[in-house]
Amino acid sequence: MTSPAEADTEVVQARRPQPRRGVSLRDAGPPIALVVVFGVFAALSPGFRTLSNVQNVLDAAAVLAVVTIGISFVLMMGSIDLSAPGIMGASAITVALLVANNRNDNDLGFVGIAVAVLLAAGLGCLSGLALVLLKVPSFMATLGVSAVGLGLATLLFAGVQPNIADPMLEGWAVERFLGLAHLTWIALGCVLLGWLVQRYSRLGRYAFAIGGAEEVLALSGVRVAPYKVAVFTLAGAFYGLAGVMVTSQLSAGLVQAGRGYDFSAITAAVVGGTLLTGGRGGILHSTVGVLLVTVLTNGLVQVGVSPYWQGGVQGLIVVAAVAAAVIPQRRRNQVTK
Amino acid sequence: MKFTSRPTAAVLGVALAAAALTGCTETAAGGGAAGGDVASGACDPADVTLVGQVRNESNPYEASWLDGGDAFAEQVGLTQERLTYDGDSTRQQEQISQLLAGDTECLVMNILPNGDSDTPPIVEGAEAAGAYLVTQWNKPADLNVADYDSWLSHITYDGVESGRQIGDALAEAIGGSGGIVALQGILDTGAAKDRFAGLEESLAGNPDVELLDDQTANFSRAEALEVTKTLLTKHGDDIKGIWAANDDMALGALEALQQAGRDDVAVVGIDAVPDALTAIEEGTMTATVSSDGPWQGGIGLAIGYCVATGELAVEDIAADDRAWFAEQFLIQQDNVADFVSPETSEADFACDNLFSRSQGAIS
Amino acid sequence: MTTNLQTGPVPGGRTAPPALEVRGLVKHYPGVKALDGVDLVVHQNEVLGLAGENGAGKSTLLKALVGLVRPDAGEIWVRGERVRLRSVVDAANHGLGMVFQEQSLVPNLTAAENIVLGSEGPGVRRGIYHWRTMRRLAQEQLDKIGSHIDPLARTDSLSFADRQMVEIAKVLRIEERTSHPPVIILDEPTSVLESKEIETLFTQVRRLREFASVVFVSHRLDEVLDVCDRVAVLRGGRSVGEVPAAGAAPAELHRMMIGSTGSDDHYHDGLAERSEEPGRPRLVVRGLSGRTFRDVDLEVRAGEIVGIVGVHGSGREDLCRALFGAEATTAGEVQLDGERLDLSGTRAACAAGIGYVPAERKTEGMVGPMSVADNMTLTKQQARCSGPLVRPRKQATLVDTWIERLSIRTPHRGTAIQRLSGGNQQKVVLARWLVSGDVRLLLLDHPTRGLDIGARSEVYRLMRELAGSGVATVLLADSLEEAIGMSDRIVVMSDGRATTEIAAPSGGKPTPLDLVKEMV
Amino acid sequence: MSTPVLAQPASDAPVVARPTVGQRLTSFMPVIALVVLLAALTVVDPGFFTLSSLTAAVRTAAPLVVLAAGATVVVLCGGIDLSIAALCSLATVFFALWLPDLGGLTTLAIVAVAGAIGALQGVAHVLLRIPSFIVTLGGMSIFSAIALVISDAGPIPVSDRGTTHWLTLYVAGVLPMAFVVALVVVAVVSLVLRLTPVGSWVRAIGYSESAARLAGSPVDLVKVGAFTLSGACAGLAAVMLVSRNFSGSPTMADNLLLPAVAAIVVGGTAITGGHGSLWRSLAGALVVTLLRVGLPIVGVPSAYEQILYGAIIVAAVALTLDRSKVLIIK
Repeated sequence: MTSPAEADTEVVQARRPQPRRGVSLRDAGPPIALVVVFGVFAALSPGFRTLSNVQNVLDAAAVLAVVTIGISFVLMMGSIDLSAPGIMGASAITVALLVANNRNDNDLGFVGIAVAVLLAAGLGCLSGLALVLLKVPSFMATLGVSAVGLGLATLLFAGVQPNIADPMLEGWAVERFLGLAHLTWIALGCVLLGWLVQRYSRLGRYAFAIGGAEEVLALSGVRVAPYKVAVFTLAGAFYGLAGVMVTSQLSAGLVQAGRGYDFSAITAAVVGGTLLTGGRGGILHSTVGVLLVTVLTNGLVQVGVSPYWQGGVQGLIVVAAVAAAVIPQRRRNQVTK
Repeated sequence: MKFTSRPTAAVLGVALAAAALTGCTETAAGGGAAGGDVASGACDPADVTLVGQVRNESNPYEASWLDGGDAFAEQVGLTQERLTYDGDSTRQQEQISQLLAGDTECLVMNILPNGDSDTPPIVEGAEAAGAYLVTQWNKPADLNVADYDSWLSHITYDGVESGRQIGDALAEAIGGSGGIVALQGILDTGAAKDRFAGLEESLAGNPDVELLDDQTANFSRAEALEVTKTLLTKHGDDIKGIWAANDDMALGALEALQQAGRDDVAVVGIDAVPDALTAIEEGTMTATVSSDGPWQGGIGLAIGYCVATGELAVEDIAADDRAWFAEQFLIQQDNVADFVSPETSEADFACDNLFSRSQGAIS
Repeated sequence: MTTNLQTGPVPGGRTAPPALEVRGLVKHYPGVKALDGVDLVVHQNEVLGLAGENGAGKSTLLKALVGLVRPDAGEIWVRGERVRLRSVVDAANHGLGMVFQEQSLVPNLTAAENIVLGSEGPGVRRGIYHWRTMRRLAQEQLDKIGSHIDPLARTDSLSFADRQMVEIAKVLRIEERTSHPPVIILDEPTSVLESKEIETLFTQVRRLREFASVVFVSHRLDEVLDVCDRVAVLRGGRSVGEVPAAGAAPAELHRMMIGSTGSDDHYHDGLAERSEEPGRPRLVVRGLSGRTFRDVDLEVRAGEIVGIVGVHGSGREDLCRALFGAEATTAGEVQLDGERLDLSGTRAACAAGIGYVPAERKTEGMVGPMSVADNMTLTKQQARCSGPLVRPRKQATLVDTWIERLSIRTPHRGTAIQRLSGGNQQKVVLARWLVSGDVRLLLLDHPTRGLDIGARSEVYRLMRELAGSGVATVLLADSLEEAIGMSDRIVVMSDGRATTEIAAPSGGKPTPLDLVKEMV
Repeated sequence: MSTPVLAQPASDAPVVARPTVGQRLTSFMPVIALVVLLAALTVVDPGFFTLSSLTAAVRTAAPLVVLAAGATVVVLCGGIDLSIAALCSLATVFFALWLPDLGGLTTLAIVAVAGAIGALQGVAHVLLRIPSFIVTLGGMSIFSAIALVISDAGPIPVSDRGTTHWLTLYVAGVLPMAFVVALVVVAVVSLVLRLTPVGSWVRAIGYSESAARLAGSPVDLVKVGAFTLSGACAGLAAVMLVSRNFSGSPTMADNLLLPAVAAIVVGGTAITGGHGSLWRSLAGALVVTLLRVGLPIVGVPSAYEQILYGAIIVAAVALTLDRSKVLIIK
């Protein structure tokens, strides 16, 4: 729109909304909040602003980041996923029993990890199938699958804690590269992978489109169901990897490896700007959300907020963060669910 | 939509009519709510139903508790019904009230209440139904076992004592002075509070040990890992020791230390779970306090079984044995070998030997 | 790919099989025959107009042609070959594609993705996107129709008309799917376009004819006659005849559609019956400003219909919503019958006797799954209640009365409103404001959008009747002709301001050209 | 912008005034699911189908029914209330703290205060336009924190049992009073929804909020009302829990959240809003209760119990969901 000739047509077209491709205020909100929260804690607590604490925050964010990447794809479709605790538990126990451990003579190493992730993907696939075949809303389908996963995990657990002795898996949590634990690099790899999937794969784009206008895809001749199942399967695989990562951190397979990750991952994704109604947000948004939540948790401990209050303060800040992002865009006849 | 209209009227009508016609009663009619005086039973040993209830089977300590219950049941030729409520108080109450709605005449329950507040309704329910009840760990201080007939005994470990013991062991391990941090259990449990009180006693006796910080990690290994990581960054090298209210959290803290590359921090816990014993053997952990899961799982059933079959009368149980502290040991590297494989012996559960591990009444 | 086959529409004079032929198509829905043996022939390189009132079976026929509806009997032949269409993909593979009346684009994808959606071809290899190829593919389609939008712009950032262009570009992708010339169905493509955009579209339709066949559906008969070679008319699920477009008059078509003589000049129906002079000022707006409009002054008298015209972005829709309390205002004052109007919300507006008919009927005007009765009485509770309770009998009597008065065709008052035809839905929405008899000002935002001529006439008659009874009306018309025909006075809005006011009494109507001059 | 074309499956289809057999069957599905489950449990353990056992089950179900009933109205409005369980826990703490001072008035005070807290969330939701999921997610953690702080993280025993004694009585010897109260709550709310305009407002908001608003329905008011009711129900459920447990505790009801939501969905209420009823939630709550207590009592081992719970709940929803009312399942 630079040449004078084009400027003429511009007048006739009477204030058409300009196509936007850049970053909108909504997208910029969470990163700004992250910087502000970080700044506030840094000012309040000398312990917070140390390099080792920054490393610590990044390390602590690793597992949540992987779970949140998985859940982001589901949220992008406008579905919801509460299956993380069950799937993570099942994969944690499975991997602990397959790599070198104190319960049996298995020593499958990488294969064990792969099997655990595959099992998790299978469980995720189950959610997807329940959604598209039985037409059960994802809220319930995934809740059911979570229970199934926990049951499987308890079954495999059989009363004795499996402790891992696999040097590679144990090393993930302990060994460092450029100051960050290997797990953190794995999480970063997942962020990159997730972003590539979202941006460059048909699966990712269709997940995004399903959240935008599912019925249109059907009208365009796209069979939506396989993509939905695939998205849940992909999410399951990410939870599975997260379960493996928890096992690596704890050197033991725990049934409760994923406890609480369902709601914290949703919180992180939402704080990052992903809408629960689908079609907006994405992997990078969620990553910012994860960092925001982790910085909050870490910062509150650092400034010495009583453990009783920590949950409450976190809740308040989440509401405030969303409110701050929403209020400027508030419209009279806007629908809020 | 059609679903609403007629049922609305019908249900309302029936409810109101029933209320008006018959009034209200204290207990439900029918069923096995025999109520009252079952001071000592005369059940055929084969008719006794044994129930063990813990939070979940995915916790090694609690799983071993149920296994102990199974061992005892096998000893007397019965099977134990294993119940778990997943750490959910409401669900525990629901299961127990459902259980008590069945045949309660020869029912023996060995229960781990989720928290102090969960004990009274369980006790009242058992009393009303006449089921034999033994509780462990959690009980409000003002609830007196001797006031009830069906509530045979309450067993616990002295949390203050164990908290103090490991506190002292920790102080000793760091040479009597330096900073420590504490990982608290679920704040709403007597065990967590008692153990922390014990730590405070210990601190009073070791004035050079400074409590830098205390945070809750809800008895969870994963949470302890995260909290410890943060505390390590916050306090850095000031931390010489970590006091954890149970072994799971201690193990989580150990992982965090390992990841941070710190091997100069002493860690103590409570419960003597197998992993902690291994850690003590290896020298990475300093101390823990034993609580014998298999024994706990068996002893509760044994007391109930002995009373139900008439081998022991409730009035014959000494007042001190209605609510008592069980024997516990501080485990350190020198004596860890004795505890690595806890086994229950039949003798522990003989009707004349039930209270041999008592360390005295709960004051 | 397109050699110029310009043979012109000479039925009978060709030997090639027709591009599309429908024989005796029947579709039953429980209780009704939507299609009762429809026959239709679309020749190659022909633009066929399809006309018919709402409920004539047009949409069922179109859905059957793209595989969304499976007919119970009858045959569909494509280029001399009988086909069974099971899905949109099936239809597309046979070269049949449709631009849907309600836009079927994914708002949060780029225009390029929407254009190639479902038939990405080389744009996606092994599930991986090649954005550059994608962009090129989309650009090729956009070039075909001469649109200059950025293929990588997010679709929801485009204007409505641009989105329509994206939609057409998307349908043209069918060419890449099939080696044969495609048949492209345009369902009401012009209903939301401005006249300039309509011209562009028509140019494209004529260009399409060079290599494809087009089925063109519109309620605007003049348009149909303008762009089509031949017009087929449906009535009651049957084909009732066809006419060559050249030389045909709208009135003739209209007669075939409704089965009797009618006039395209329907705006003026009943105009003579209005004798009452407009009364005192009812709505007075002074310096009202909001998000998209500034400093608007407006006056509407009792019994007067005031049309507001303006291009997209003129702010007239938001002004209308602001008067109803559904859009925030930043300055200004509004009086209704001399009293200051509370603009804080829709409740206050309803209480003051203002009624609003939104443009998006299906999402904003009605609650689809709820009954006609509930939709009609959603607003005015006192009309169906005594005290806090709903009186089912009172509601039933009231609703039945209005169903009869407005001759709303519904099997029962308890029928879900989404099962009614568009015109009847709109009448229920209008009735909502009338049931209590206290409406003073009606704000009508495109009240005839998507309605057929018969239904439109009824809505017009209703508007006049209401004006006659003293109701003040603000009308955002579907077309300039409608605005001119219906309004007593026309306000032109441009760039958020009310710029001009033109009197339009019966007998002294301005021409569309007069208005266009003021609008841009 | 682009409106769903498929969302009007039968725009030119005709209409059947009477529901078909299939539709009737669908609306009774929750009850059928309940009966089937009960039969299955009885087959596994004949001892389960006794009067006292069923009495215990409905008594157990009472707080869950009340929680689910309140939240159902929020769900019908198209929102969700994740704070009910935490609010209920907080209310048990309030109850235990206030009982010594307020005596017999405590129950009313608790219901009122819980209702007010619910209303506060509703106001935050409608005024700030924050999605209900977020508001109540935040509420959940805030209420938990407050409960922990004011109770000093411990249970507070209730010594005066007279106040809640009436809830432990049995009507006609078999029907627990708590369950009767739950039934009355469901019945009264259902009647209000049915007999007053509120019912059509709620459904209109659930199906299409913007249409409801543009029709001049009091959207904000109804939504705040729904959250108020949801809060008040959480308060009432708290009183029931206290009557059962003789204490208030900051975590007492926390684990009832997912069962309550499950009860609503198993009952066949669309989680997207509009379609559903409180009676359905009642049936759903009974199904969930039977699963929670029935499976372990009839002797299903804990690991299989969870697997069965997951599988059955998905199957139940698959049965009860009326797909003709919900076009796109997310």
